[in-house]
Amino acid sequence: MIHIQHDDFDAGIEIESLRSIGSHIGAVVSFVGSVREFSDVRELIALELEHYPKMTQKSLESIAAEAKSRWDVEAVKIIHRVGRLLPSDRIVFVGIASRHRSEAFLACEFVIDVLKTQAPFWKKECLSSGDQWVDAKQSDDKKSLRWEK
Amino acid sequence: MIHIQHDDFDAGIEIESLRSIGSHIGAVVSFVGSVREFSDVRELIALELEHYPKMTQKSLESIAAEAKSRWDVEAVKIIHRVGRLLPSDRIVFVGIASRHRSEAFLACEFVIDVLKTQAPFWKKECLSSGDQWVDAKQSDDKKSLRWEK
Amino acid sequence: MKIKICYFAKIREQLDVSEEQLIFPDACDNTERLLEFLQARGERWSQVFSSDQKVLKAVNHEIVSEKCALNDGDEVAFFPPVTGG
Amino acid sequence: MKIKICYFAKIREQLDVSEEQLIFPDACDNTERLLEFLQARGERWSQVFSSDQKVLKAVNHEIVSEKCALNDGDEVAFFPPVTGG
Repeated sequence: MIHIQHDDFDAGIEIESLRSIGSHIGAVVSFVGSVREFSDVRELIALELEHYPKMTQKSLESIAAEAKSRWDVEAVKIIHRVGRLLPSDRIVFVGIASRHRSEAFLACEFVIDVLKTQAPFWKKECLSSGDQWVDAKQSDDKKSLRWEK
Repeated sequence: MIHIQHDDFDAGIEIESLRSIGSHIGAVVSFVGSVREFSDVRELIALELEHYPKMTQKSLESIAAEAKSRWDVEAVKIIHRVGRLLPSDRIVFVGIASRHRSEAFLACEFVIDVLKTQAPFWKKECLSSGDQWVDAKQSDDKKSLRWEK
Repeated sequence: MKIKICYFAKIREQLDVSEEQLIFPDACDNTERLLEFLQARGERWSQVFSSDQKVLKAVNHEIVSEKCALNDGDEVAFFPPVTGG
Repeated sequence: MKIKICYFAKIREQLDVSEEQLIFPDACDNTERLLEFLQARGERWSQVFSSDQKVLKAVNHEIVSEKCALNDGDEVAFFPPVTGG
């Protein structure tokens, strides 16, 4: 259940689809990431999301599979948008369906943390002052490292 | 942003409403809890959710306020249904809007963990063999205790 | 002093009462005294309030775990461990 | 042997190439040799691949951090640390 797409998504529909897996699903935990506007110094006009098409699907599938192997969860859904996005646009959805909530929280945070350091997406900010590639954040590396066994 | 209601809710609308707080919101983490059917021994016909009306709102408001005081989150939304629910029905929504994701994950799990041991709701299962009050789970006590300072 | 008492869930069913107004001697001004008073009502009451069954109490809509002072007009509630969410 | 090389994001812009087919001597059968080969192309290339700038590589769509053997038909990609999500 991996989708890489230009189109927008509807988190409500995704959550319902995860819930509808069966009446043994007690918990759905989801994460929706949005394009943040930088209010202080610079003005964000748009975000360009580049990816490596032949690798992206495989990379997200492997992260989802790892989440399912580590925790007792029933389903992992990942949607990641690519192309040109505007401030406040949805970028990414991660949804986990499970019997119990703890596993869903862990798996959801794991997926987004690892996606941020492993999946081949790159953000370029279109600012009023010109374009600029986003630098990887050390804090993201740290969050991802927490999950290393 | 606390609602105790008989009516159903729409997680998608809630997430959008949390996102629309502003373009500084980078993350919305949400939890949707559903009525689980017990496939093995007994058949669940319905769940009756009783609560203590004068205390419930106050109790959830205090949990939400505690979450906001502990983590840098912008908004906490809690919806809890009461009355008669059927298998697979939605019971509870917890949604957190924040600039960054880690805080949203922590606050969301905190709210649902503490709600499960502090908020005055009681579940009664209507089974084919008769009605039965649900016993509190030790595992829920443990999860809630993790958050004690 | 006048105390309102509410009972919920299994406790409400066991005692077959959901709420009552109680005129309570002024000297009996804490939850411990109130519990003794209720237990003295008979076997059903003493069983509910002194058995192994865990009973939580709230005073004016806040859960209290220790002995708690009571004042005229207070609302006390007794209920089993909560199971929402 | 024939290797396909892809460049992404900032690396792609710095080198001004998004992909190329490379006929590579059979003896040069690992990513370290390939890097040396690319660096020898000129200043711009040696800067990108030997500067402080972090460059990740993937062989056949899997990120590899160590030296990695290459075979005919492999696809190698170079890109900066990822910033999705």
